[in-house]
Amino acid sequence: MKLSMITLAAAFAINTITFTPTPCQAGDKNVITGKIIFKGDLAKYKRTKINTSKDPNCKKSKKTIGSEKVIINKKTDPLTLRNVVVSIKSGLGDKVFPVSKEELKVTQFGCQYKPHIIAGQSGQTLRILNGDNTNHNIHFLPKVNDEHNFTQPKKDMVKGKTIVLKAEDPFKVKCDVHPWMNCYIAVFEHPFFDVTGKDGTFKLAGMPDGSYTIQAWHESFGTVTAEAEISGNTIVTKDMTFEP
Amino acid sequence: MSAEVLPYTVKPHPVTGLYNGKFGIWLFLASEVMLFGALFSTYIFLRIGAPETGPTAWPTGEQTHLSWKLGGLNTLILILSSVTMVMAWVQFKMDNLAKGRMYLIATAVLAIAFVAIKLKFEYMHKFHLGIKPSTSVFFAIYFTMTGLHALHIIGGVVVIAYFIGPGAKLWHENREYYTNRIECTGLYWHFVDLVWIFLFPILYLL
Amino acid sequence: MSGDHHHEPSFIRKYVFSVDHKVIGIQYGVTALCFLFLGFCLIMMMRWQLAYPGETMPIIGNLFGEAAMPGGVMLPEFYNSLGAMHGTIMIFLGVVPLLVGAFGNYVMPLQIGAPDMAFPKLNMLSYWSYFLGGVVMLASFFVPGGAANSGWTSYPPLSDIATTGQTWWLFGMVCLITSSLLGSVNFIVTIVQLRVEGLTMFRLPFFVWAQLITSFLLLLAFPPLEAAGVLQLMDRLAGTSFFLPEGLVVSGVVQTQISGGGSPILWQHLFWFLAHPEVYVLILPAMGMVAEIISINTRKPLWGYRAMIYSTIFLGFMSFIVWAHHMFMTGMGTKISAFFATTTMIISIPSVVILTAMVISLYQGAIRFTVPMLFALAFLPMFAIGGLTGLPLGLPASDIHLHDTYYVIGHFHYVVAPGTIFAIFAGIYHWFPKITGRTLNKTLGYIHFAFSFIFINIIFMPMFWQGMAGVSRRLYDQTVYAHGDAVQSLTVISSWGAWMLGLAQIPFIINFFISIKAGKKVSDNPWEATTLEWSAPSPPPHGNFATVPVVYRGPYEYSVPGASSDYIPQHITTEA
Amino acid sequence: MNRSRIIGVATVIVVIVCMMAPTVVLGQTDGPVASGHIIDGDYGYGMPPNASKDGHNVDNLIHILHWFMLALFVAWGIFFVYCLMRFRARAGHRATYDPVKAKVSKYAEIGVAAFEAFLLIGLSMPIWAATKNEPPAKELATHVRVVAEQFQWNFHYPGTDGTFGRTAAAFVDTVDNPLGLDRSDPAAEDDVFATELHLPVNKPVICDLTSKDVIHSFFLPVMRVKQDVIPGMRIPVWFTPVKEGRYEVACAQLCGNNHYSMRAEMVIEDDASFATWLEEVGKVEEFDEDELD
Repeated sequence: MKLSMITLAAAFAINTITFTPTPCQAGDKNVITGKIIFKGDLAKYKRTKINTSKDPNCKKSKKTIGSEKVIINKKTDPLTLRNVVVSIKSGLGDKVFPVSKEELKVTQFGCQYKPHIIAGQSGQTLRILNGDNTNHNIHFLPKVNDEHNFTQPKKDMVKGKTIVLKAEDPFKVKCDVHPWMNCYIAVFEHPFFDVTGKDGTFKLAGMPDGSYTIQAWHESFGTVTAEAEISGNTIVTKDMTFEP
Repeated sequence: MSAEVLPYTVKPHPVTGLYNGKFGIWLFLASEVMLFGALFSTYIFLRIGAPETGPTAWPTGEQTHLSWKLGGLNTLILILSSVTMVMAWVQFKMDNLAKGRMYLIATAVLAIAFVAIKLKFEYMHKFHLGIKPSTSVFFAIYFTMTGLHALHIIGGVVVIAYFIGPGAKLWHENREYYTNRIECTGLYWHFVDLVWIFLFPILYLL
Repeated sequence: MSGDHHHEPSFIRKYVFSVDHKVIGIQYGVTALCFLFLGFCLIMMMRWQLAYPGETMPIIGNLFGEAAMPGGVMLPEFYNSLGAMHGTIMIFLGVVPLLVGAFGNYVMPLQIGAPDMAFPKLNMLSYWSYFLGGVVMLASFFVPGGAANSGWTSYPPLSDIATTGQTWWLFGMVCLITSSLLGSVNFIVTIVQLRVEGLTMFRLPFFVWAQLITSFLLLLAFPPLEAAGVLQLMDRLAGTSFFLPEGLVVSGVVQTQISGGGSPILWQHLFWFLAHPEVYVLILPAMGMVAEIISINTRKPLWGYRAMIYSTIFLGFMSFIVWAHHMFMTGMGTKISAFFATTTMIISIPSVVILTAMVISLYQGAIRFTVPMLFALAFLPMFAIGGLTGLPLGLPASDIHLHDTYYVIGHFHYVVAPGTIFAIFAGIYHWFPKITGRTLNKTLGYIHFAFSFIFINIIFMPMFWQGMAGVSRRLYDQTVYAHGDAVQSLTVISSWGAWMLGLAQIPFIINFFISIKAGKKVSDNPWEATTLEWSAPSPPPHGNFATVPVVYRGPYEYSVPGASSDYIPQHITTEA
Repeated sequence: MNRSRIIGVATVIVVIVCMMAPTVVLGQTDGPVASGHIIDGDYGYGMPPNASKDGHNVDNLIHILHWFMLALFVAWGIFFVYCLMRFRARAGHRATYDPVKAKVSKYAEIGVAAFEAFLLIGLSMPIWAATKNEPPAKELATHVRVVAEQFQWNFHYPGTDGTFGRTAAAFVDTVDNPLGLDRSDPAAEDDVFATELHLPVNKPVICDLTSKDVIHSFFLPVMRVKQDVIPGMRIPVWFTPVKEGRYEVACAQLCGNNHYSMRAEMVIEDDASFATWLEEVGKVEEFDEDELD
């Protein structure tokens, strides 16, 4: 139903707007890449150990876990920031992109969500698994998506639970049994997004020619945007900086 | 099941002195007293529990955005409608359908006027000011109680309209039965009126 | 067919939208029995999770979908829904409609010699309102998030922030409350106005008295719950904060959209103001039925008939001022708790009086152990256990340890399950011949009774030990606690009791359906009873009595010295 | 009428069997508790062990009550069963029309009422008054704020200054600051949070109960303490632990999906261990693994 509405909207766009007569196919060789640089006091953002003594079953999966609010890649130069969602914010117009068939996965392990940041495309499925031998409660705190609030009382309970996501700015998902446990889900209408990892870099690939606003979002530091213009299968480098 | 089979549908019971309908409506009103009683208790409970200052303090005077003039006007309208209701019953008792009906119409018109003032000048005014039931506990209880009361008024209007229109057929079949029904409607109407007489001071004046 | 009221009504008017109290009574009875069975099924499912936490439920486990029981393992949220709905269905859709709607509607007008209820159309409306309420409750299982899961008590703020099922629950409750209110007006007017000549208030069968007091309780106690329901609906739909204080942080999110200023305690006051009288709504008509059956089967007048009536009136009155004994743990001060503890102790006295009267009625009787009599007799010790175990809960100091534990569950189930539901079975066996003209099979009845009696005790007796051990109610898995794990074996026993009790109902169900068509035909008065319903034909025709009876004596004239037979019906002029 | 007799006797046997059933139960299950910790004390079919100074009062009341209930029920039951056997319908036996004149029932009822009055006034009220009216002196007691939330017990200790820092909803952070402590308040500097309730033995404890979201109930089975925790209210409870050990804190009021998981542990220890624990628990350790998920 929803999908056909989108197609309908797309058909409407074809008639009124002059470009892109057919839906874009990924595979174009345009790439926007860059680093997410952190400029600030490193000492202020030390990771701390989380006290999981409330539920000894957490420790059985993983001995110690650290806070994930700010993770700075100390080994990179310049310092970069992990867990930043980079995406195209505007410039794609009304174009429609095929939804990835790939299933997103998040596992609860050691009373932490792995991965901490989940980025996906509208219509993509997310599978939630419980890898701990304890009761977890998954509570979505979204504005657009459904407010799921359910439990997984056992380890490996069947094959987990799947949820179809809708496009929305990053929202928090929380475990109500282990209040420190949280992760974020970012869902986009298009496939041009990435999450920074150990090296603090991102790579958005395959977008059509055009000029775009790209946005970097971090759970503690908010957003930073940059403009990028790309055409003719080139690679554009755009570093972005968070200065808390 | 018609009136002939069941005893005391029209004539009063020799011991209780009530016909079934009247007894029934008194019992119904007793339950209504408990319903509004619970809401009045809620009002008292929340007001006593409210702090002296701060965002959840109980609003008084100007802060309530309620006009005692409009409330007073509505009080007068309802009292008047109670009078016309009694007059209607008296006319039916005196076997005068036309006049009785006229008074019934007057009652309905007054009731509609009450609801119109309530909606147009009071509720709308609040909404324009951005006041909703969720604004504070005071407005929550204001909207809930007056809203529930307004629903009772509307219910009464529907019943009265029925007796002005299709219900009047009964008059030609059994006058006493019809008049009794008007009496029951009247009892209900006075009760609704009485509820407002309590609502008005606690919301508008105190 | 000539005349206005002699034409044959259509099928729909006769059996679906009927205004005949007997048809409505049967409609109530059948619907409520279905709900009773459904409520029991819910608990049988919950008992699996309790006995074998986290294990795959055999056979039916995979029928409920991923949101409720993935892989046949019950989720806590589904468990909570089942719990809340079990309570709601049993009380509001099962037991009360059976006691008042079915037996009250069918038997009471017959017992007072009336042709019908005072307001037949209202009667129909009250059934259909009940039916609608039931449909809404059932439908709520299928909304996102499932049925209401905040307990049948629906304490806010939990119920304010709960899933959509709660809103459906509230709408369902509004329908049920409306139904009860209309019904109670009808009952009171009928009892007061439509008694036949000679049937003074103190010649009424005790059952009618019980119905009268019950109706007053429903009439006056339900509106505050309706008010509370409206307030909770406002909280849920219009964003008000009647039950929400300011500064709430739910799941780490500061609740800035609510104004605050409300009180969670307010709901509890309004709710228990209904729900305590509701307890007496559940027990008084049951006592009424048991008293009838005991008197008939002991062939002896009820002992202390008037004392029982005064006690019932006193109970009804007192039940309005004991509600806060459900709230001792809410931070109540010494003075208020002393008041409610005192009223609670006082209210136990009339119950003791009624129970004593019924037992003494056995003394010097000639007891016939018929099936209804066995159920009625079993009611007595079961109700006694239920009543006695109320004591430690009514005293604030002992309530500290026992509040909200399985002890409470055991206590009120003893009152309602082996108490009231046994009375209902007694009533079904007793009045079945009046309703159908045929009797239920005795042998199957004895089997049904014996197994029900054994297994129902196996379910509820262990709960007192569990409660003593400190196991809280409404726990999805009690083994997470050391004190719960220690008594897990009791839970297993309890669960097996429940499933066996389910099996024990099979003879009854078979009996019920076979006897409707093929039961032994019996006379109009098979139990040789005195009250008026037995003077009407079985089943009574439209309008009930061929000639309007006149009453000459009290309801329980059994074994009158010098009389030729051992009973003198109320409507017989002089003894032959 | 032989049949009635059989049924009568059968009923009696069934009653006895049912009363016995739960006491002849299977052996205790002996699995480890979900937490993996050893919980002290013997738990079984009776009441849990008592580790508080005044808990025995509640126990005594419950015991007295049950003996009283049992006596009443047995006496009543004997009469009941006697009636069933003696007055069963049989040939040549006819019921008596006139009511029994005996006053026994009246005296029994008065007796019951009097005993209930004694239970209420003599036993229950003093215990209740003691648990509600006379808090221990603040300077002699350990003071803890207990903040309940879905689905965790948070324990807030005031630290060495004995004063709790200011808290507000706006400061709440589920990871670092579950109670919304205002870090700028000087009194907050030495405040400590924990999810385990540690208390020194033989010293009165005052717990101030508050809730962040819904109604919970603070239940310490071994202390005979139970109190609803209601949002928007601050309700104090007090008790004196006298037995060292590790015990449980339970939530006794349905508070949502994971109500059953809302369990915490309570450790009663000597002053020195308590002081050490208080030092340790407040420390924040750096996490320096650089794993990638």
